[in-house]
This record gives sequence, structure tokens and C-alpha cells, in this order.
Amino acid sequence: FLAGHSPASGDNPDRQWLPSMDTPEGFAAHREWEHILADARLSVVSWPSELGGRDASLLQWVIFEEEYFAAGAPLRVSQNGIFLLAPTLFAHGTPEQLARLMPPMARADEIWAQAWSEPEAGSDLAGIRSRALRTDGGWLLSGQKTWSTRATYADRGFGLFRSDQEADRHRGLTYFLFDLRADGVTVRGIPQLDGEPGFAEIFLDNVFVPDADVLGGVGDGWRVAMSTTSNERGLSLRSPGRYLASARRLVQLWHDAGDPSDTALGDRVADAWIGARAYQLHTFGTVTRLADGGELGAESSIGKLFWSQLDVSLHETALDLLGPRGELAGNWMDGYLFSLSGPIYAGTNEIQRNVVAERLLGLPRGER
Amino acid sequence: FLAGHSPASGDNPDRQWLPSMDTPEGFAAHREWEHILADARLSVVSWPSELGGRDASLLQWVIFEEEYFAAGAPLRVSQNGIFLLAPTLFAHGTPEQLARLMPPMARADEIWAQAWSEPEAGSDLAGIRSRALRTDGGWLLSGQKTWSTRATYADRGFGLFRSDQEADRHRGLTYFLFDLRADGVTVRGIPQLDGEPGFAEIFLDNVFVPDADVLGGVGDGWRVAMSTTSNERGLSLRSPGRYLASARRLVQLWHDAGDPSDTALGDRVADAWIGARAYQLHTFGTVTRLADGGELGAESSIGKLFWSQLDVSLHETALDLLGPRGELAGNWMDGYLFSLSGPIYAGTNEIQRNVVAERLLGLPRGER
Amino acid sequence: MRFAPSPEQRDFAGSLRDLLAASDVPAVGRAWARGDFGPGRKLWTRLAEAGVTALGVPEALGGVGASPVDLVIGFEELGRAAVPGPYVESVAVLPALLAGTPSQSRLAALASGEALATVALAPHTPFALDAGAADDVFVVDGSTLRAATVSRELASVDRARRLAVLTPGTVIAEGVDAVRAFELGALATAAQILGAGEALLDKARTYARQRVQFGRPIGSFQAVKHQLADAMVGLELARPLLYGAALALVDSTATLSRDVSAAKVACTDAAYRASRASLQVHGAIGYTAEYDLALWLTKVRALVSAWGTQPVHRARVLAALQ
Amino acid sequence: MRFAPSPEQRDFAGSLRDLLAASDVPAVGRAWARGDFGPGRKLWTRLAEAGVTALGVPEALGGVGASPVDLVIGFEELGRAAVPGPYVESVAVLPALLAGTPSQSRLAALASGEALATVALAPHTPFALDAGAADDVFVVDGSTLRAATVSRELASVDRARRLAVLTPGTVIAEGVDAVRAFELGALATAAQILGAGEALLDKARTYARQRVQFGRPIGSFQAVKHQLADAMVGLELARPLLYGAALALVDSTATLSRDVSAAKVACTDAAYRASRASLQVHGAIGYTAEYDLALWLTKVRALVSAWGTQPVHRARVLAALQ
Repeated sequence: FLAGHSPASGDNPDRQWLPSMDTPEGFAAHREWEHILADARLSVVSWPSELGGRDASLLQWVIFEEEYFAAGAPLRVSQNGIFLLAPTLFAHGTPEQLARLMPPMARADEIWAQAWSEPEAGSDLAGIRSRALRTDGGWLLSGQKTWSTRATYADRGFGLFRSDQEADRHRGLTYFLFDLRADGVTVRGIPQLDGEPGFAEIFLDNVFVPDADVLGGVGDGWRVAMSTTSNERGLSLRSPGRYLASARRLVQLWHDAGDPSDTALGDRVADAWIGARAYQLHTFGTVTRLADGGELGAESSIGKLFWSQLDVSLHETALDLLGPRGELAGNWMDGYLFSLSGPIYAGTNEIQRNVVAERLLGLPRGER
Repeated sequence: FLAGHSPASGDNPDRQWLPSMDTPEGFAAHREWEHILADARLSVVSWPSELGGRDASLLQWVIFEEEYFAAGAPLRVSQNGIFLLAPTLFAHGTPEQLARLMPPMARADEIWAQAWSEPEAGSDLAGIRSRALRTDGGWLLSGQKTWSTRATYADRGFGLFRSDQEADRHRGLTYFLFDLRADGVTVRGIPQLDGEPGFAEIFLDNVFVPDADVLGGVGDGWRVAMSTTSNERGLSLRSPGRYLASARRLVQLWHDAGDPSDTALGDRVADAWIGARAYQLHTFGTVTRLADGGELGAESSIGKLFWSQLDVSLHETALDLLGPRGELAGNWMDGYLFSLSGPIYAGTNEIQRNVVAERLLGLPRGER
Repeated sequence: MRFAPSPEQRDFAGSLRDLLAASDVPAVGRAWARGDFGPGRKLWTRLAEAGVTALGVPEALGGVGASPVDLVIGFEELGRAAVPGPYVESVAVLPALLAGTPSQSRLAALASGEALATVALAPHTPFALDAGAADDVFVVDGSTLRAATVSRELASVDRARRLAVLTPGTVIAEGVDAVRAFELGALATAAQILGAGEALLDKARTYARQRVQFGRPIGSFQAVKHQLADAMVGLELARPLLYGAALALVDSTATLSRDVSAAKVACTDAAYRASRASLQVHGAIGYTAEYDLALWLTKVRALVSAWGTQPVHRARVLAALQ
Repeated sequence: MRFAPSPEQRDFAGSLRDLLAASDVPAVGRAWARGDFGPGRKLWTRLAEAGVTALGVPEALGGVGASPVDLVIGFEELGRAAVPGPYVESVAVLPALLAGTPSQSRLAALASGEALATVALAPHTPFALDAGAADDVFVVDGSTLRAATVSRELASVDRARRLAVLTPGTVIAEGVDAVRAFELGALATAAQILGAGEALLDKARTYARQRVQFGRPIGSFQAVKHQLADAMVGLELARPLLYGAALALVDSTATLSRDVSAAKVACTDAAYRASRASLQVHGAIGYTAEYDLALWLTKVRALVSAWGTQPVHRARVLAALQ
């Protein structure tokens, strides 16, 4: 199915590639593609069938993802909803919330944007200042969120707001779901390195949210969000197929454009493939462990550190292979620019290294 | 002169190489070589002529050093005295001390060992516990020093002792010069990776030191020592010729043993030479600045970070060039093992990076 | 021997830095990227008045008789400010190509800043930078310099750079010194990328002192300190190679290609590492096009492969060491 | 499909770890380095009783019918404890060479641990490890296995390794599978270096928690944390490649050389990086021969080039991807 329908065939990534999902046309084209996926019930294979999935096991899902990327299919424009919000909803949502929110998410009828960071709270979520005030039948949200991925085009947002103004830091935060087109919401795109507004700022001015759109308990947002943050890091689990597909394209580029006598570049091509393969097998191990009832936990930081660095070096190798053409705009350059965000987003790599050192190696927290 | 007399000719480093100065025979052979150097008045060219030097300018001295290493001449067994203690003596010593101590140092009749670290005070000199108690006409030193380079074979030692037991941390320290063969001194070698006791522990038990062997003021040791520490880092200034000589030997190895089609290794050979050349030119710049009346200061940390990493990667490249013979003992392996101490001694590279960040980039000290 | 800039050279660098700091170069670069070359031409004229465009031209042909060290100083400042335009081509490469040929009178207009020109020099520089903004477009074909027309334009990651595929036209000069011209292009590019890397370190340092996370400036975290310290070490050790190569150019020593390539390799590596550290320290804000950082980040990435890739220059060093 | 060790495999690893922890292996290694092979032979016998020496031998020939996954588990533990001796040669390589030949009966004594043997397999393994401690010394010459005598011994950076230059003697077997034997040697070496790297990380972690400088454990400094975190990431991502290669060996898949080489490259890089970080975190004490760390540091450095260098294995991966 994928080989026939995928908008970009793996054999020739330059042909039929969808425009960047950070552009208006690209976003629409990606939404269209996800409608097709959903019609084939392939958009959320690991979900329960009554919500649009196929009850796939984790392993089946990893294999599906591999096929998906091997066929040259594009990144998912729904990813913030499917990979960040959905696990939290499954863990903390009410049956009513699941029934109401999941099917349109599965069909990309509602595309979600995360509203995590604030100007004064980047890596440090506990510094959040946006507030929620109690009102009749719900809450009024006010404040500013930033670095919200594709919020310019998305339909709904999710994030933390301070519902108890007296409480300190982690306490007094509540997890809200809100409509990006509601009264009082202003979204302003932030152009990225590639010139497209892949990120946005969201300004909220007394935006009404009904009680039904509180996720988890009032004041319990930190705990709920931490499970999401761990999922955001768990994005790792999304992508082994993706890096292997990139590595295979790199090997192809090496054959097409590389100088076979240049072992320096050849070694880097080999390392890129070895890294992608390592990440795939590592993910198999993680999935086996999860299937046995294990938890992902801090080990997801290991995966995140690895894939984010692999993605950068793989694309650097591609640009270097292109020789004097290395500076030109194109798919490899787009992939390179995108890869640079890897070590920054979903918890900077500096924070991930702290997590690995403290929670897996048992080094003392103390000062940093 | 050097080309004719040097115990190891640059063309064939395997021939006539002196045994390691960390062995008893090697130490004696190096001392012998330095007698020859001193006879030619080449052992301390930058010192005043009345103390055994030639009044050479810094630049003349750098050029001398370059010739010295280019001729394949060995590292100096007197280096701790000449490069660490001597600058401090010139800055803080009395005329009597200079006249008494410098000439035998220049002739390698007295070889000095530094006594900096203690078991509980490695990078953190302020944690020193060894103590000096006032006695008639001098002081009694007690305590334990460690990581003292070649103290097993050396004649005299220098280091900090706590002369005021009440004072805290940096205060109450005094800089002493002492005889390693005095009553109460026990020296125990610590074998290194290569099996030779290149380091030693020094145990002092009420060792008498006359007032004449206090360097600088009583209680002023920290300030005096900091100038030495900065000189220890300034060891940098010793060696541009040394790395260029190593890089040239590496290029030769590449020609002799390397696979010319392996550009990966070729690139690393090129990088090693580029690094050695960069360090040479950087040192020319530093020398010019010092000649103009500038201070070395925190910039010596930049040099230390660079040469210590260059030395490791240069030797790693050599071992990798040797292919399956890379694990064998030999000159390159000795050089490699020695290079590993570079990022550790004379202020670990972690501390040097703090110095660069705080003192040159102006980043806040605060916590680490 | 002295190995340090003279007081005059320091003054020259300082005056350029002041001029550029007062010129809102980021706005000039954004306009240039949009194809609006007006502000860039104006800045070109001001830099010409400061002597930049005449740096590579002999005094007899309208230049100022500057030394290659001055040229390097100028390009380091152009890179530090991320100035857009075909400076490497007009100021460093074309003077080397045209001087001594019957067409050398063209250099007067380049030296005075009246004319902008650009050039392609295959194999390492197959495209001409900013041909759309240039008055004259050339292509080197062996030892022949020809006029050229643009057959196609390619976009660079640096939006202020457009690369033109050329169609060769009439002969301008025969027997040009393409080898020396390439050395000058590589040297000027090395200086430019080093300057850009220094700016990226400087921006990261400033940001790290101001930005507060977890209750303290991020610059107080060791992870940030050490990334920036390593970036500084790389830049500080690359600069002497640049000046060493300029001196080799003065004397046209036999080691010229070795010294130029060593400088290009080290400046490129150092600037690229500084750019990665700077982006990482800035975090998401560094990734946005609105924030000026992106102008420097993309310029560094573009210059990595300009006027000879790293493998090309490493191979030249190795060949010279044989 | 499951991608995790079975409970039996975990138990096997655990029992080896217990056995080795109780055996003062550093003292065994120091004796071995002095040429006193007694303690090493004793440990060899105990490991034989635990099943290690039979791992590569088919059940019919006196082995235990173990899978290559068990072999990898065993060698990871040998590496973790820095056990000296020609295990790779006796346990992994020679069974692959002898099985199916008329001389395969020799395998019974190897499997039972009664005999120690070693072998050289040019070009990548030109010297035989620990020939002085072995009962039998072999050399592979094309597809011929010969007995050999020692003509000269070379010292390794790892004093518990002695490398012998051999003189070939009488033919032992013709038509041996030198290709598969090399894969097994590389795979076992990869497992061994990975285990040694894990031990080095573990020692650094322990030291960083205890050692106090500037008034706090050095493990609370970000610079130390991040070095060790990076070391852990490398090791954790290398291990799956090792097990993946063992599975490829089970099935003798077409991708065998690719998978073995990928494992060797990644395990070597990860272990070497862990060794550098571990030494740096230990500081001067790590550099001393008395402190046990040196036993692991030198073993890792020696294994970097054993059974195929990194360029050799990277080239094999690349060739398989063509």
C-alpha cells in the first residue's frame, strides 16, 4: 500500500516530495496525506480499533513505522497530537475525552500543537507564568506561549497554566486543552532558518476553556505533563525507520556523488549507517522490554541523545559529500536544518545528559 | 651543535633514543645530556649570563626550542625546575637564593620535583593539609604529597605547606624548598601505565627547612604558588617545536607505513601537522605580546587545552596508522601513553575550560 | 620577527568594525536576500571609502598597495559583520586574475568600488556568487579569463548568497594566474568564515550571560562554559594560521598552498564548531530566522564548501608535506 | 520477535560475573603479565567448568551447542573482568577453523579447557596472542591450517598480552573456513572490548561519586556528568549491534560481514571513548599502574586494532552496502 500511495517514493526522494509542512501548502498537503492514511486505517495503528487504530502491538508498530519510512513516506504533521498528547490522554483522559478527541486526531481533522515553552521558561517548565482563572463552568487562560510547532496552521493546543497563583514552581499548574481559533487567541509565526514559520508564538487573552477540557486533576498538571515530557522524549520511539531510510539515501548519494577513493567520507557514510542500524536494534530492545511490562523512563534520554546527534552528523556527511554543491538549498539541506533542532527540542541534550548521569549512572544531583 | 650531539637524531627516532627518563638509567642518561647542554651554555638560554644563560629574548628562546626539538633532542629532565620553579624564583626569590640555587639547576646538578598535589587536594590546591611548624631557625614540614614527577630520582622539592593552622583555605600557606634526601623524607614511586615510576609520593615527617629556603613571605604561599601554577600552565611555551617535530615524524610514518589511498588517515595526519603549525604560530604571537610587555595570564589555558588535545590525537593517529601493529610497545606507544597525562596534569582540562570561560569569555563564576 | 598586527592594522580593523556596527548589516543582508541590492551597494561604497575594495589591487592600478595581512584583516571584519556581496571575488580573486594582463585597467573601477564583479573558477568554485548584483561576470577556463552570462541561478542555504551557473563568452585575458587567484579566494574565505565564527562565539557569550534558566544565567553552567571555551580555543588557534598564510603570500613562498590550505581547514573547522555551539547555547531562539543569529549560522555553513572543500584543502596540505 | 536476552542467558552472564568478581582477576592479570601463567590457567579451568571454553564447539565435538549469542555474552564478561589469555583464539576462532576437518577431534580438549591454543590469521591478525602460554600454536595460510613455532615475541601496550611472530610448520587441516573464523574472532573481540568499556564506565561512575574536590563529589560537576553520560550512550547503542551480529551468525545470513563489522566498529569506538572519559575522570590516579584502572585502559587500547582495525571494518560495512 505505502509503496503505491506514498507521496515520495524511496527510490527517488527528489520526485514527488511533499512541500515542507511548515508552509501553508505543505501543511494542507500533509493533512491530505494523513486523510488517505486514516482511510486505510494506517494513521494510528497502535490505537484501539474503536478509536481508529488496529490494536497493533508495540513491535508491530515499530515494524509498520519502518515500512512507512522505507517507502519514503513523509513525517507526520499530526505528530504532536499522536505522539505527545495521545499517550497522556490514554493515561489521564476521561472516557468522554477519549471518545470526543481521539477520532478527529486520528483523521488529522484536528491537528494539535504543543504549548510548552514560555519566553521565560524554556527548558525549565516549572517557571511557567501563563495563568488560568476560575470562571463559571470553566477557566480563562491568559499569557504567552512560544516555540509551538506549526501552531500557525494547527487547530488545537495543549499546555500547562498556573491555576493557583499562590503556589510555587511545580505546584498549582493545570493541564489544559484549548482551541487555537477561540476568541482571545492570537498566533504569530516565527520564521525558522529555512524561512518558514515552523514555530509560532501563542498569545492568550482571557480564553475560555470549559471544565471538560482540563486533562487530569486541577493543580495536578505538573505530574500529568511530566508523563507528556517523557513522551516527547519518547518521540525517539517514532523514528528508527526514519534514520535507516536517511542512511540508505546517504549510501545512495555516496554511490552517485561520492568519490570512491575518499575513505574519509566513506567512513562517515559507514558510521551513519552503523548508527541508524544501532538505533533500530536498540529500539527493538526497548520495545521488547516495554512489551515485557518495563517502563521507558530515563532511558529514553539515551535514545534522544543518540538519534539527535546521529541525524546531525548524517546530514553533515551528506552536505560534505556534495562537495562545492554542499551549500545549495535542497532536500539534504532541508534535512540538515531540521536536524539542528534535534539537540535542542524535546529537552535539550544538556538536560538529557544530566538525566542520564543522575538517573541512570546515579551521580549526585547537587549543583550543576 | 644540536644535530651533531643530540642523543636521538630526527631522521631516525628509533636510533639512539635515550631510555625513558622515568627509569633510573634514563634519568641518569638525561642528566648526563643536560650536563653536555650546560657545558655548551644551551641549557637555559633565556637566563641571565651570570646564572648560566645567554640573556636570550623570548623569541630567540622559542626559536632555540624549535631547533632543539627539530634536531630530535629529548625532553628536559630538569623541566620542573627550569619551567616551574625558576620563573617563581626570578619573581619572588632573594638575590642570595638566586645565586645559590640557579647555577646548579642550570647544570642539572640539582634536579627539582614539584610537590603540589596531596591525596585530598588534587586540582584543588586550597585543600592542602601538609603543615609547617615553626622551630628554631626554620620550620618542620610534615605531611604527604603525591603525583610528584620523578621525585624518586630528583634532588630537591618545592611546594606549599600550611604554616598557620588556624587560617582557612588559601590563607596561611607558605612556599617551601626542601631537600628530598633530608632526614624525615620518604619517597615512594608510583608506577605508571608504562610500568615506570614517573610519579612518586613524598612523605615528610618533621623535615627541617631553614628560613633561607622559604620562597616569598611566610603566609604568602598561595600568591607565590599561583604565579607558579600559571607558569606550570605556561609550560605551553616550552613546546611548539616539540609538536612540530612529532608531526613531522608522523608525516614520515604516513609515508613509510600509511596506505596512501586511505584519505581518512591522511586527513588526520594533515590535521596533526596543521595543529602543530597553529600552535607554533600561536606561540609566536604570545611571545610577541609578552615582548611588548603583555602578561601571559589566563590565555595560557588556551594553549594548554590545545596542545594537550593535539598531542593525544597526534599519537592516536600514529597508532592507527600502524594498523595491526598499533598495539605494540615502542616509541609511538610511549608517546601516546605520555600524551594521555596532558589533559590531566598542570591543571586538568576541565579546570582550564572554566578558566577560559570565566576569565576570557566573562561567563559568571557561580556554581559549576 | 614580530607576529602581531601593527598599530595601523589594529586601527584599520577597529575602524571597519565601527563602520559596520553602525550600518545595520543584518537589514542589509535581508534586503540582499530579497534581491534588493540597494542597501548592499551603498554599504559597498562606504567600505570602498574605507579602503576595503582596493586591498587586493596594486597601487599603480588604483589600489592602495596593501599587504595580504591587511586583506585578511578586512575579510575577518566582513565575516564578523556577515556583510553580503561578492567581496571575495571582487577584492581578492579578480585583482589576482587581471593584474599584469592587458585588461588590468578594469581594476581601477573595482578598486574604487564603482564596479562589482564576480567570477567562477572550476573545479572548486564552479558557480559565481551574486552574479545578479554584479556589473561584470567572469569565468576562468584554464588560464583564460572570459566574460560570462548567467544561465541559471541556484539558491544557497545562506539566502544572501545566490550562485550562478555560467555560460562563457568573449575572452578578456589569456595567461591569467588561476593558481594564485584560487589561493587568494581561499584565504579571503578563510578570513571571512573565521570572522563569522568569532561573531557567533561573541553572540553566544552575550546570550549566556543574560539568559536565565533554573534561576541562574545559563553561562554559569559548566556544560555551556565548556562548549564555549572549546569554541574559543579553536578560533584562537586558527587565527595565527590565517596570518601565517598572509605572510606566505607576501613572500610568495614555496609553502603558499600548504599555508593557505592549513588556514582554510582550521578556520572552517573552528568557525563551524563555534556555530554549532552558538546555536546549542541559544536554543530554539537561535533557530529562528527573525533572530539575527541565523544570518551568521547559514553564512558559515555556506562558506564551509566555498573556495575548496575541507577534503580538497587537507589533501593540498598533505601533498605539500610529502 | 524478541530482542532481549533470555532468562537463561541472563543467568549465565550473572554467574560468570560472580565467578570473576570472586577471582581477583587483576592479580591474575599481573601474574600473566610477569609470565606466571599458573593463576591464569587455574581461572581458565574454572571458566571451563562454567561452560565458557565450550561455547564455540558443536555438541557432537564436546561442546555445549551454545548459540553465538551465548558466546557474545561470555566474551562481554571476560572483557568486563579483563581476564588475560587467548580466549578469542581458543574459544571462538579455532572451533570455526577445526570443525568439519579431519582434525576436529582436537576440539574436545579445547572445549573441556584442558588445552589452550592460539592462532594467527593474516592479514588482520598477523601475530598469535599468548603463544608462550598455549599448548598449541597454529597459523592460517590461505585455507590451510598449520602448526607453528614462535620465532619472536612482541610486547603489547597491554602487558598481559604477548604477540608472537610465527614460523609455519606441518599442515593440520586443509580447506578451513578462514572467513568465518575471522568473523568469529572479530565478534568475540567486539564483545570483549565492549565489556571492558562497560567496566571502565562503571569504575569512573563509582570514583566520581566518592572523590571529593572543591568540597563536593566530582560526579556533581556537569563536566564529569556529561562525559560519562556520553560514554554510556555510546556503549548502550553499541551493544544491540553486537547481539544483532550474533543473531546474523546464527542464521549465517548474507549480511554477516556487515553486521560483525558494524558491531566491531561501534563497540570499539564506544569502549575507547569510555576509556578516555574514565581516565580523565580519575585524573592522575587512573594513570598509575598500581591502580587497577590501567589494566582495563591498556586492554582497550590493545583491542582497538585486534582482529581487524577500524578502517578495515568500516570498509567492510561500506562494501556490503554497495
